[in-house]
Amino acid sequence: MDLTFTEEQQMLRDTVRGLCAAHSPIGIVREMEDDPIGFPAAFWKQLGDLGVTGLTVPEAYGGGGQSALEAMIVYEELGRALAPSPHFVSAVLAGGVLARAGTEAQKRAWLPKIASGEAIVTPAWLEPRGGYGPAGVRLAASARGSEVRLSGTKRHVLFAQAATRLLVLARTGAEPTDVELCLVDPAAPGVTLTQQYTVASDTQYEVAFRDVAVAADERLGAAGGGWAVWNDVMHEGIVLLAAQAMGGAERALEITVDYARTRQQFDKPLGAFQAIAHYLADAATTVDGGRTLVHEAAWALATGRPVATLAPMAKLFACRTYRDVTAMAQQVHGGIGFTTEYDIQLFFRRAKQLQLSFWDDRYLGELVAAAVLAGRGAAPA
Amino acid sequence: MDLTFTEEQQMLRDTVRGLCAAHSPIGIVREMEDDPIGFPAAFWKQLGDLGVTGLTVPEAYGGGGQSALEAMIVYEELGRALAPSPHFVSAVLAGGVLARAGTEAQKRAWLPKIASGEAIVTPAWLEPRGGYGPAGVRLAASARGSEVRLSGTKRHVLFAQAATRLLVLARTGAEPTDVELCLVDPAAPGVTLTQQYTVASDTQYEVAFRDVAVAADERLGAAGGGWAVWNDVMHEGIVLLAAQAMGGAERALEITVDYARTRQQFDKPLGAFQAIAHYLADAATTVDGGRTLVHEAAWALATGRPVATLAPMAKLFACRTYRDVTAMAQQVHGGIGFTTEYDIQLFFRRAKQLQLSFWDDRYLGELVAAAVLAGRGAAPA
Amino acid sequence: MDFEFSDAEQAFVAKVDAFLEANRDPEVMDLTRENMAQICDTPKRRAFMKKIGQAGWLGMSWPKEHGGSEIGGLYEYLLNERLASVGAPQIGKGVGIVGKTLMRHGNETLKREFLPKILNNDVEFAVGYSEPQAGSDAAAMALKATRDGDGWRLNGQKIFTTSAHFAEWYWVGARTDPEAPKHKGISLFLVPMKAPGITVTPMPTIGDEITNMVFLDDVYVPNDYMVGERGRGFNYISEALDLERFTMFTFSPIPQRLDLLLDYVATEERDGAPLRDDPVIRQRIAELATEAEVARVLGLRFVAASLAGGAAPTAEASEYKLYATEFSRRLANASMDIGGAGAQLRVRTAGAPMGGRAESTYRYTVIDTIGGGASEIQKNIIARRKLDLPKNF
Amino acid sequence: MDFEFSDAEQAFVAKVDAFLEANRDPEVMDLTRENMAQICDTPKRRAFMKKIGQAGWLGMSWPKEHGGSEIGGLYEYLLNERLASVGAPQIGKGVGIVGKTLMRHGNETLKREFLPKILNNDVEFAVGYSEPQAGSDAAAMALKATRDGDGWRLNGQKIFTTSAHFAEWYWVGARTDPEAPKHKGISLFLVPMKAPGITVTPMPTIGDEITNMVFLDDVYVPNDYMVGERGRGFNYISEALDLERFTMFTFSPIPQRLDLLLDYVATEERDGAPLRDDPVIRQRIAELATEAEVARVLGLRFVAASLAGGAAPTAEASEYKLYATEFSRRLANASMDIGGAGAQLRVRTAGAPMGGRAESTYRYTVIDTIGGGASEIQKNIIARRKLDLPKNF
Repeated sequence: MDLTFTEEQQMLRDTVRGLCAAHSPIGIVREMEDDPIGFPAAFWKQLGDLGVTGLTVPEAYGGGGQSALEAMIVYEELGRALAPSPHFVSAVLAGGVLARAGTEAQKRAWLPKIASGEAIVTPAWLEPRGGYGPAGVRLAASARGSEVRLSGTKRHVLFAQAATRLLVLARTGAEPTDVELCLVDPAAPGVTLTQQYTVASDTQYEVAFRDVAVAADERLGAAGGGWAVWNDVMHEGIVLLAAQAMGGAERALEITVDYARTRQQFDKPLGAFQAIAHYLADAATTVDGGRTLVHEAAWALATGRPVATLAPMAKLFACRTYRDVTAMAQQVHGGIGFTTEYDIQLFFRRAKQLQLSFWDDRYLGELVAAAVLAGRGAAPA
Repeated sequence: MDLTFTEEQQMLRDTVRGLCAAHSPIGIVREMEDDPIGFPAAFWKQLGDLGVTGLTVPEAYGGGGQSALEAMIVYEELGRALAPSPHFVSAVLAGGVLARAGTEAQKRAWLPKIASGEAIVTPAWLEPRGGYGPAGVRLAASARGSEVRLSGTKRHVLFAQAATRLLVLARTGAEPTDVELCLVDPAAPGVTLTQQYTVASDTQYEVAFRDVAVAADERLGAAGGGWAVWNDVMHEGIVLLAAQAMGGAERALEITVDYARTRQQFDKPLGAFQAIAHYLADAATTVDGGRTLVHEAAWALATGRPVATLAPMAKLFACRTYRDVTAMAQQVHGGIGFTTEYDIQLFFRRAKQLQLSFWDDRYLGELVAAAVLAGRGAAPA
Repeated sequence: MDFEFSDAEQAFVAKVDAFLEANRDPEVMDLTRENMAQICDTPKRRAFMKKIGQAGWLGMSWPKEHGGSEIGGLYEYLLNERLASVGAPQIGKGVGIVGKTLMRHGNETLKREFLPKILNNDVEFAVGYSEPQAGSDAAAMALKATRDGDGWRLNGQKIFTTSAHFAEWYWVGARTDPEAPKHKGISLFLVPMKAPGITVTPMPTIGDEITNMVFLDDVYVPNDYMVGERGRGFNYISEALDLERFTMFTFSPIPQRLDLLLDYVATEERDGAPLRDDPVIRQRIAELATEAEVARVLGLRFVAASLAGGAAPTAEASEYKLYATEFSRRLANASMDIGGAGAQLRVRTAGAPMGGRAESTYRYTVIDTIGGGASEIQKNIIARRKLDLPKNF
Repeated sequence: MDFEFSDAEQAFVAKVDAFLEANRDPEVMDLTRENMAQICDTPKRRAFMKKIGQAGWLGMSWPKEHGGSEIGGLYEYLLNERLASVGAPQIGKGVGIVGKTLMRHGNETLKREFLPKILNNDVEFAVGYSEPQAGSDAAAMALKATRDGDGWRLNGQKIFTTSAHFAEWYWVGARTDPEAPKHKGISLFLVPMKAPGITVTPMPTIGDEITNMVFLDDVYVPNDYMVGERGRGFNYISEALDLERFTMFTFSPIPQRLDLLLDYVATEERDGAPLRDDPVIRQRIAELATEAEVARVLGLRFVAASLAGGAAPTAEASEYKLYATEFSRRLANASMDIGGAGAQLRVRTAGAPMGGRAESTYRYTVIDTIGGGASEIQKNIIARRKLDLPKNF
């Protein structure tokens, strides 16, 4: 048993932390709020140049071929810094789908560009009145010869304005898993982008598709296999989001502990009030527990172990902890934390969003329950 | 608006408190634990003699004809004292069923005896692997001419050994509400009692019925109407159990506050530690809130207002509060509270049982949700 | 025992409701402004409040000699709950702490100048107690007032003065006696917001609305504009808090937000299945509805105790404030969870569940458990005043 | 990074499991005794522990010169977790605090007398630190030791001495220097439980098992039976706690109880519907399983920190103890809720869900968050040692 990181992994952490400090300091994070592009170009370029963007893309396609452990370190740091970038949607999700389901030609066409950051591909997944599961995908893909035509509406499409391609999840039939994946140019005829404003002030779009043509070579993977691919990629992705949440929670707690050490009330520091000290001690415990759980999930991914239980557990616990720690942090900060001038609110707002995004507690809970009940007693009726 | 009690109500409270102190002090409460009879005879006699047992039984049948507000006061006091008696099962539940569904002859036969405490009638309701709803009633009632024959098993039958009659809920058909109510002598052929031991060390029996004959005049109410009657009576009953829970919670909190004022740790009273003081302040708040909610529910019953929302809310909140307050109380008491010598554990054990008995949080939650969603938006599909 | 208001009180509520119906205006009544809906910061809102005054609803608890109608604080409470329920501005500081303190302790000049204006809603006040180094501990305020001839010079900084950017007068505490014990060196002043030396700097909040820092640089105040006696400011502040508890934390926004959520659950579906049929959501709804009712009756309990007279119902007020505001935050969080991915969308964003108010409420309610005495302060009060426990901090 | 134990460690675990399988006996391995399963209070249990000693598993972390095998505390941790998982008695006080303290600080007489007996499991110890007026604050112990010729006279009372009714020797702290500061006046003694003047009075608990009060009335102890130096008792107690953290709170009962619940949910039905299909239960199960995993990895984190050497991982130990024990109580409460009405039935009552262990666990786990340093103490430690916050009490 060894819960430490290697020297290389520690260096990677230092590099990313340095990049965030240099190119996405908190002032830039604030500037990017509600911005139509939503991430700092220089920061994105640096991530690409230093190989962080392509970290987990296979080496054969210009990536670093690193494991989920390295990616997890990156996400802890991005979470700490609140650094905005399309890395998750593009390199992790779209890159993960392409690496699994793309033809050799598609991989050659897209993976190197995704790895370098030159191309940004973002999933267009969720829909109005839909949930996170396959039934939520209702945008219709109708076959016209080798082409398909897409009609419907997607929401919560991150960085759509800056994207080179949208990775669209579309419905081809009535079976729950009749889901198809395809690439669509956001500038294609029939595609309309409308920015939507969120609690985290990140950059999301509603994307309307009106009879949008998709050529055969823009369709990914076997017909009807889309959901399985997406589900696999999401299981990796949520571990990284869990890492991002724990990075944010850790930093929010640091900020709050610092505040409690210095801020005086009734002639002593806030942290000398037992109620406050106990809030912080509880938070330290769940943050350390959550981080270790996330490390375990990433280690399981990196070593090829099954993650059907650990991955949803990690996001469920990490995002709940992030949300609870930041809610507590607001309380400890008092009135001044309610002003936008203090940084703690940046964490508070992002925490809730992360919990609701890319599978929420309820969806994750179902996954965990299914995993821990599997193989016990009688099969479900 | 007036949240105070009348002078008569205050006198009733004092009377019951005095009765409990005289005839069911904590030493007697302890003696009754796991006892096959389970309540002190002298206490029961006094309750009967002073008219408390028959308090809510109609005056025409020898009762006091008082409202749910008076009954609620009695239950707060019984809860404070942990005083064991078959009043709830006999006067509230069985008496309530008889008053609603009994023939005139049945009412005359039973209500005066129930009111005086001479007869004890206890419901035989829950079954193995069954829930709290009508579907949980599976014990078969098969018609043989004007008789019915009962076969099946009941659990959690309180005070069955001391009972004059069991009020059995039995199934007559396949429809969920094909439920029949009838009176059975626990000494009748085919009835077997086995005592079961519980977290609250109260007195419960498993009752097995093997082809037990029930004559026509022991059947209560219209065929198939049993569940509706039971459901109505339960809605009144749970308000009183909620009062019992709040009485217990209030007393457990008093004991704990006293302990926190006197017990020294690190050279100061426990209550001078902010963490402990805040536990107690939170508890005081939920106890006051819960009590007021219970008062409102009882007032609504007493004034003929609908209680479909308030009654389940009251039990849900009161029992949760009782359980949470006593769990906290154990923590504040520390090691000494873990010994049986201290009284706090008596409350802790009873609180959890009350929460699980006579509709648990889940069942109550469904009732509340149904009530608050009723009439909003579209009707359920 | 009676959990309903009297016929007269219910008739008053009906009258207020009819008035509100007749004066509907989305600019005046704006539920999306959440906690800040109560302030009179626009001409339309001031005009609305003037109408409230014309209806005789300002000064209902004031003595007749000062133009009031002496019908009791309960009516002010009922009025404010109705105003809050539609997101309209509420009666507050003027008829409340300013008016009541002036009537009890103010000199004749101040009474003559301000009381009629208050009843007519011709003046808006800002209140300045909080300072950067005096948050929960108001007695620690440090803003200096030094003698200058027949008046005073005020120097220092206030923080969280919500109404500073539109009010005409500043009701401000300052330390006149630096050598006196903390609680005894403070005096209260009335200062025009336009007085030379006052600078107002906005502090944007995560509740969308702003609050303000107020800097006082050698601001001159004539002695007549000191309220009551020198050095008794902290007593006046505490006394006014006791007098004004009725309006301290309106409950109506809670059932209003709960209704919003219940209606959402009752009508919305996910993947074709109605949310109302979801057992997990039903359990959460049941808890929320139950806790909302507990918050409501804790409020009634406090109102009833206030009506009973006698000592100020401090513990009742703290229990209500603690429970209702903590619940307010739980409700906001649950509304986000039940709203799902869409709940992250803001007010005036297409497709936002509950009109985006799940999101805005999640931010706004942060201040509920902080402002007006943080939850921890309420617990300290309950522990000492109700449970008779020793000082714990 | 590696979350698994090494091949050698896993091989050891397999060997222990085989041993346990070969020695199955419901009297020795009794999960219904919950927290008290660890004690050697019956002849069969003592015989079992003797076999453990014969297998070479007592003293694994001891130096070879004292008969140990020097293979590290991790093996003792692994052994205890396996023992706990089947409800078997665990290695504890003898090889732990008594043996280790004697090796470091005991005189030759004590070492010669006790160390071989410990390795052979020929002696059971009771530990006496707690007193009625010294609960969480062990340094406040008051039991008096006064000089009497070549020895000491002990007078006073101990409380919560779990093993007093079957142990042979009492490892007891007493105040030898009443004038010295609180932490510096305490010395440790070894006293036969049968010594004249010792009276053991059982204290029944709500965990079914008993603990004891021990009264010492003029009990004579020769000076040789003082452990180490006079006045350093509190240091030895603290040091031993640091050395013995590996065995302080075994985790295995938690997954064992979670399995019990999961199997119940997987197989039970209510009104004909499988519990496993109930969305509300599924959500609660998911939370419990997730929190159990968090507790587990907090344990691993603490084990890893202990293995790394250096300063004692105090904060890691406290975080694990806090989280795991609070979770243990939540799990017990949830098991009652999920068990429904039947869950109120006790062990050995027909029809009790989970064999009645939902009920027994609900009572037993009360002590988890109290014994071995209450949750509040753990939070104080985390606040000060990890977060560097000022003293908060």
